Amino acid sequence: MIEILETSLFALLALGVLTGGLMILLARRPATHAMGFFIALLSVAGLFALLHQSFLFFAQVLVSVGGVVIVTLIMILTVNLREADLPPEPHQTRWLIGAAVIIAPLSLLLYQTLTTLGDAFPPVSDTFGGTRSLGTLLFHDGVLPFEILSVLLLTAMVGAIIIGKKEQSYDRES
Amino acid sequence: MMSTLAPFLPTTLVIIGAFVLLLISTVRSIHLKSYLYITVVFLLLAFAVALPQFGTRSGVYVLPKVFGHTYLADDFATLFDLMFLGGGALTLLINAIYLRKRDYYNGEFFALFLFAIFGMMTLAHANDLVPAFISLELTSIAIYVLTGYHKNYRGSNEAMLKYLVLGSFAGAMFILGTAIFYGVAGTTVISELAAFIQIHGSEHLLALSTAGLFIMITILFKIGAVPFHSWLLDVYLGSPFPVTMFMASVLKVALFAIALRLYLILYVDTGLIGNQIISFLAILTLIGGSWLAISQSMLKRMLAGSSIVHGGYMLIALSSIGLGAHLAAPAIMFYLLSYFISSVGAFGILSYIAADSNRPLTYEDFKGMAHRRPYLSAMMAISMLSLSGFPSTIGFLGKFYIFMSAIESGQFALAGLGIFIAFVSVYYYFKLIAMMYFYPCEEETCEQHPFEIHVSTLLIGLMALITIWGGIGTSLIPWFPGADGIISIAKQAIGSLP
Amino acid sequence: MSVVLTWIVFLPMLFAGILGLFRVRHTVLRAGAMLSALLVLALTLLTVVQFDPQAEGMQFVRHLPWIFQYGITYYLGLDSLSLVILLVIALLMPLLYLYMWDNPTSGYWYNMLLLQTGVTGAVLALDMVLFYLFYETMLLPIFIMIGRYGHDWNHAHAMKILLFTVLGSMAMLFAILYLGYAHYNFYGNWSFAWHDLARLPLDPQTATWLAAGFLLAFAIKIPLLGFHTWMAAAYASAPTPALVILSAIMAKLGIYGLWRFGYGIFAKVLHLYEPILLALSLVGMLYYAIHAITQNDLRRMFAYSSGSHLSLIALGVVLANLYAWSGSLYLIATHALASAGIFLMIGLIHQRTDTVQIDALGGIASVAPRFAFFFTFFALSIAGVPGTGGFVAELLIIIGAFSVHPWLGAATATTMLAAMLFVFWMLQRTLFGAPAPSVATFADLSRRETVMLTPLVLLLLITGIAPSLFTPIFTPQVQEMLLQFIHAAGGAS
Amino acid sequence: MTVNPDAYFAVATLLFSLGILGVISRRNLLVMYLSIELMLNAVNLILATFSRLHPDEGGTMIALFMIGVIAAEAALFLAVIVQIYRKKHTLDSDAFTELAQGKKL
Amino acid sequence: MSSSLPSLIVLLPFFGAGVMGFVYLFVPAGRNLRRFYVAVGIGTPLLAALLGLIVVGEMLTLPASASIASPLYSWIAIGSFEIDVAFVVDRLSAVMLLVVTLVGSLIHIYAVGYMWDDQGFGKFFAYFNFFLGAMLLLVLANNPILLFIGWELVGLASYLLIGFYHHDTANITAANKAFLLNRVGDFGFVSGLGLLFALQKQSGFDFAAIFAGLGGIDTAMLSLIGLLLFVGAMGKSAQIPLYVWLPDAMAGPTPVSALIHAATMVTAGVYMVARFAPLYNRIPDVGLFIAGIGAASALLAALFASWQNDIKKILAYSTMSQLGYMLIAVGLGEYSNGIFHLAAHAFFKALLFMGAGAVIIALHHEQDIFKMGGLGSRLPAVRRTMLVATLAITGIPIFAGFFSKDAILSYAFASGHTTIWAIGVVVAFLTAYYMFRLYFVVFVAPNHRSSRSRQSPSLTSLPRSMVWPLFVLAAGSIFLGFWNLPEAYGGSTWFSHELHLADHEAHLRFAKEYILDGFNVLVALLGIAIAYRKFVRPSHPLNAPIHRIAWQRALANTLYIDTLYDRLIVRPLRGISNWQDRLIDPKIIDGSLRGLVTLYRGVATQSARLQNGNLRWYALTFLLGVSGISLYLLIAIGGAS
Repeated sequence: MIEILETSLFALLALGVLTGGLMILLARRPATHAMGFFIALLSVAGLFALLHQSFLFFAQVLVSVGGVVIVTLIMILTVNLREADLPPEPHQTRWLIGAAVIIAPLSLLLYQTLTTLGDAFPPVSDTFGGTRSLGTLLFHDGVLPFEILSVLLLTAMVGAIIIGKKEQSYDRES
Repeated sequence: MMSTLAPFLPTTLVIIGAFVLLLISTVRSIHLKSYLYITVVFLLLAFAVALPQFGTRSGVYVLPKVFGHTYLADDFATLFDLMFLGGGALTLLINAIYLRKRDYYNGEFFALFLFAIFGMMTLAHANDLVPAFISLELTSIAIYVLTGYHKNYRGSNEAMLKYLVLGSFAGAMFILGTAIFYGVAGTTVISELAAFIQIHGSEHLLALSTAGLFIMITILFKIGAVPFHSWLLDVYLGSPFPVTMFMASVLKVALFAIALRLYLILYVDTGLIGNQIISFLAILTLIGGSWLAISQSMLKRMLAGSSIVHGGYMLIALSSIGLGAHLAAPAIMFYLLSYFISSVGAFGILSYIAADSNRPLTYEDFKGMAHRRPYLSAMMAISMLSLSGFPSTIGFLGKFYIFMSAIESGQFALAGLGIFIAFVSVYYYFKLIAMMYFYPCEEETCEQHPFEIHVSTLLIGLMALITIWGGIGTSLIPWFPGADGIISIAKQAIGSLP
Repeated sequence: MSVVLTWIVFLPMLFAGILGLFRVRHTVLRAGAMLSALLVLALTLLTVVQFDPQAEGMQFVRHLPWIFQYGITYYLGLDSLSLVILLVIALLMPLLYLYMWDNPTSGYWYNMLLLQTGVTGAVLALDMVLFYLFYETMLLPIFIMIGRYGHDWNHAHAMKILLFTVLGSMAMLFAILYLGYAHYNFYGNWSFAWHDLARLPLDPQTATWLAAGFLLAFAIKIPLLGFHTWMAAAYASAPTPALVILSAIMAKLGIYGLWRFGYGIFAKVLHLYEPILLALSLVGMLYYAIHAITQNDLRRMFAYSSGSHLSLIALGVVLANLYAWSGSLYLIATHALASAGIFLMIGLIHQRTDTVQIDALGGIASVAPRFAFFFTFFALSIAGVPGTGGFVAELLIIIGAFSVHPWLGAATATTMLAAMLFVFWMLQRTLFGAPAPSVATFADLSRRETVMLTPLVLLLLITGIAPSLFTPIFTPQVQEMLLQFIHAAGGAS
Repeated sequence: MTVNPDAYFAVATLLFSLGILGVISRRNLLVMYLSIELMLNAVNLILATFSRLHPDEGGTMIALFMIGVIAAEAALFLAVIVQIYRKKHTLDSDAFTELAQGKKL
Repeated sequence: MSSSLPSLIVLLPFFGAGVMGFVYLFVPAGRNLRRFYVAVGIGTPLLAALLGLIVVGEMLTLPASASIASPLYSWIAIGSFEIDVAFVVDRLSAVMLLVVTLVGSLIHIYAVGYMWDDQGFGKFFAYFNFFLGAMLLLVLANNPILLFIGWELVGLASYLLIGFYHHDTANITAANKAFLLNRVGDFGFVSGLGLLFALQKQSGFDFAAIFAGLGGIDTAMLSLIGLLLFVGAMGKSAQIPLYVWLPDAMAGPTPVSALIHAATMVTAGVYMVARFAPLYNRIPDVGLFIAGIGAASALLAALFASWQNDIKKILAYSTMSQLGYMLIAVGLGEYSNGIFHLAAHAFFKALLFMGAGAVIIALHHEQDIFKMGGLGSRLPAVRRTMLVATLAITGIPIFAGFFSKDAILSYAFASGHTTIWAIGVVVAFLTAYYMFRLYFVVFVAPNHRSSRSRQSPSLTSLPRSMVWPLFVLAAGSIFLGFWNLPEAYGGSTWFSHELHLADHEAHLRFAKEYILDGFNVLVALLGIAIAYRKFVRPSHPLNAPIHRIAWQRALANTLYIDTLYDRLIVRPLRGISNWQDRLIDPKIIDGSLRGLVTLYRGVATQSARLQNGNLRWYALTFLLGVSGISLYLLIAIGGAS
């Protein structure tokens, strides 16, 4: 029963992921993109949950869905994209098919590589993926990346501010 | 306590400097010069702290209780630290005039600069793919912003956009590779991975190779190896001079730091990455880069194209590692240094001259330069000679080591191609020399610019001197350190790796 | 004593550095340059005096480590082969400075000083990497001089000579690197010293390929037929002092390289290339001479003439017997003197009339008899008239060729005719006939110019009248080299 | 457990490929950005799957860091897009070719 | 025995040349230096002649096979190529030494008068002395290399002297031609020497050593050597096919022509063959070839001479013709007869040229004989001496030419080479005809110049220095023959005896010889008669003949040989040169290189065009790389596992 539920949930989420992806890939209007993005990220979060990654699920929901998607949405609204400003894409299908052919080896390789690495999920304890265990790990193995990541975020923030700031007063064209 | 923390000191100094700059950048009244010198002081301080550490360690995990095995202090990393710090300071000082003429560079610029260097340093020290990735991202993000720093300049925007899109795109490959490594071995610590591969390597050859190559793809992208080079010309052109120079010289060093570490520890003995694929890429890079460089009229683009070629040379040596070339890795380090010195000279002069004009410089702009600015022309000529690998410059020795490595590893065709490409490069480098020296000055532009005694110009001159000194060596002046010593140092650094 | 070569090589560069540092005035500059040239000449004569022709191997050797990792050394040395060329360089430089005496362009002088260091270094270097360094570096001042101070498409021609020569030397570089590696493979230690590489037991196929690299470099430098299209271009564009260096010295370095390194290192496989080299140099000798006939530019004409003679020298080297080798070595020196003379005088014509086109000239002999005398003298010595050194050399090469095979000898003897094809017609149209408008105010040789040319004339005469004064300096070592070559070549078959 | 890890990998691979396709085949800068985000999320999915597979929380931790990186990149991307749109009023990536064409900038 | 005198003899003229050349070039003009030039320019040859006489006098006291050696220094010594600068006077070179110095001195003296007004007086004497020195070097050399040096220097000197009037390009062209053709000969000569050296087994390369070692070389090779050496002689002695320079060489001042034709240059070939007598004696076939060439040249030249109008050209062709005789002689192995004819010819040919020069000077550089005429009464001295010379060359008895020429012809007959003999007789007839044609037209026939040049030419009076050497030479032309009076005429062929050369022996009975000689004289008289009929008693007024018939025109234009050379050699060479200049170098060599470069740059430009700034393209190329690598992995590793 649970298995069926899990399977169907997985199918649903997988469908969500792909739908979101395809919406981004194929749609033309920014609103659809945002929607697709939202669906995709949320579905990924759901998949995290299915994988017993509870902390990751929350993080995804909070940061990605709650943060990134929202900010993206705000951005779309802020710049108030006009339909006319959207690029014309006359040969989209052709490009799509061409690109699909080109990336086929990569996808194939990726899939082939990944599928050799495990047959079935082993059972895990309930605490797997929880905040406590992850926190312990983070303070044991992840201090350095964490520190660097903090600097990274700071940098990105500073950078985003610098880039996003309105025109400065010094307007020397060069 | 002090001794255990010492390896952190340079890194810490840099990050402190970055914060200091961020803080004071809010103060409007501080002059740009102060930012510049504060940055340089921090860099030099860090340099001074790092310098005595060289030659003291090999494979020491710093504060293992806190950081686990992720942060490694060894001579290898220290040497690269020194190159980043010195290179960063040089880049800034040489561009001092350029920066001075443009008031939109402020504290944040220098803070980002320091962030980038911080990222590079942690990259060099990282013994774990995850911090390595994050450091790389940190450096990249800082440089994305630096690239687009001059927002009112459309080219700058465009450059940043391209770099950002393609850079993140390429960055995904790194983390994908890391993920696969993790999937195979359950760890991302490089030394543990190496140990794992020693034992189980053959079972998961495809996965491991895929992971290794995906990581390499990101590195190759940043180096600008063909076919991952396409961003390079536009980004170099669109970036402000100090940033271009930084990317061409220091960033490349950083990437080879991680590439070498991965290669020497992870790939070489385990045969994860076929040398032939790197060789093949080296061939593509050499040919493609020379094609790009030869067909440019703008100097910055030419230098960008040529920097692709120089990346190709280093790939030659990279592909020779493990094939019996006893100096392949030191050759790369020597080449990095030689390329750094010569390209810093070249970019520095470009930026010095471009400081006044607002146009992208072309070959034509250098017509008759030797009359207007004899000293600068001489320095430029020396840089060009060195870049083309003309003997009696440090560039020749760099190429010499590279070719020797290729020959030692039995890749004769590759060495031959490298030599041929060096021949082709003579054309586009000497074209500039010809422009400078062959034309009499036209009347209206004939006035001689006096040689401005400034830290920028003096450093460019110093670079020129080092270029010559490095090429000629020391046999005429006994007891004076020779360029040969650099190889010994590099060898020692390589030796400090497990 | 072993330092003397170092001084000879680097004294001009040192002077260039010091003079350049103080940005001296023209008068000081030229005095300094002349001083350096005279000092080098004095040192060179000192080495000649100290030189022991009977001794085997190199003399005045200076051998210091340079690049430890690959066993590259700073290795200078001298044997009679290099001594001859060194002597020529040292002799010519003061004369060239005399030629340039009133030229106020300081860049000219610095380039010449550096050029001297370059060519001298290439002659004396015995470590292959060091040799390559000098071989390539000497190109730079030439490049600048042609491009900056030359004329007639000089920019393109500077690029042409640069690219041709660099192409060749790059091929050589590859071979050099491989040789060093092979040395390491065989003996376990690195060395790029010439004599170490010479005793490598390379397998024939590899050696053949490597020899091709060397030969390409030298074929371009000499230039042999087919590799020569840069020659006339560069000669036509080069300013006179650079031109003299090009023809009198740099081209000889191609020969020198072929001789010392081609024959020294690849003795075993060179017989494979012998037919090609023989054909190229033989046909080239005539080809260039015929090409010279219709040239209207004096520089181009004598460029081809130079080519013809260099082919002859190369031929002598390829013939590989005592007479031919002695003749080639002798011709290296005498042709250097003669071509220096002729090119200097062409430069004088250019200074006086602003043209070196033959059809714009004519009748110089009527206005300037001294000039005509010297010009005729040099032209004739290029044609190899007896009494000048060129005759002796050509005779020796011809005899050497006959010692190999009668037909070869007869073919070589056509060199007697080669120069005739154009020299006399040229003389007729430049010196003789009614004076052309351009030479109406042609000034005869001034005292400085006479002083500049007289040593060349005297030397050519002495070398022609009493070659026995000079041959003992080099014959024993040439014989020794020949024995070594035959021994090495014989070891293969 | 009925859902095979391969299924997760398949989803991740597909998502990754969709991301790449988005970058290449579309001219809309916004789509490009979103596609890159999708790629990174695909990698995250892979990491989470591996983590579950081993089972070992190292992968989870990496994915966590990745979320940070994704956020940082997103910030930068958005800033750039805003900036660019403000300047040029277009999101057409093909409109940014001035550097390559060597125009006077 | 050895003596330093021969060296001194050789060096003296060179010294004179050097001194005069230096003074000419470096002492400022304007000062009157002529006396100095005269002193040095005449002094050195006279001194040389004097020393020569002393040496020869000394020589005659020695046995015939002895020689006086005069080594100076070692010229070169490499391997077995040991050449000394050493001179030797033996009987053969003694004759040459005397001829060269004596006749040469006379010509020098003559030249003082001839050149007195010339701007380049000093230069002329410098060249002249140089010429003499070169010839002495050639003659006295003790080894073929030194001989060759002299041989070449003679060519050089002739170049300088023929082109002496260098304002006129035609003169220079003539000088070029002379040197070029000589050089072609020299090419053969040096090839012969090279081959000889390569083949010989003993060391040492002086004549004595060479002749001693000839036995070691097989005959075929010896023949080749002999032929090659003779090619040199063809050039120097103006024989078919290398003769065309000779008539043009008249462009120089007349004393130069005299020197070239009489005493020095052209005789070198004959001398060389005689010098190499031991070699040629081994290869009679080549000797016959030489004789054949000589005969052919003699005939051809005589034919040409009969149709020429230029006084100097007539004499030039006559020289060529006489040289043919000499070569017949040396070719057939009668060396001493050849040398004797050489000596005699030196006297009368020098006389002829100097006489012609006097006429030319007197007529203000007029050379067409048909514009002269009737000069006999105005220039009696010249006329008389010229008559002597003409008779001598025609071979009228008691004159030197009779004995010398008839000796050659009789020998040819006696040795069975009747064809050559017959040609010789025809040539003798033609010689008589054209020489007297010249004599009659210039001196005897009335002044038949057309009305436009009617004005009585004011003849320049000849300086004494130009006249009295004529008499000396005339005396020589008359009496020289008695030195070698054949036995048939009661003599003892003293000259041939003393010469002591390796002659072949062939004797005729006296009666036969009388008949032959008589026949010869008859033939000569016939020639004179025809000339007399045609030019002294002409049926119509004498004018420059206009040749209407093709063969006449052809002969007057010397069979278009010059044109032939031009078409066959000069133009093709220029054509090739042009072709190299326009096609091979720029198109084929540079063109293919440029093609490669263009290709490379083209590819480069195309590939740089991929750098189109388009972000998607960039991503695509990136992805192509990734895909490629993936494919590689799939195939290389994935397929394997």
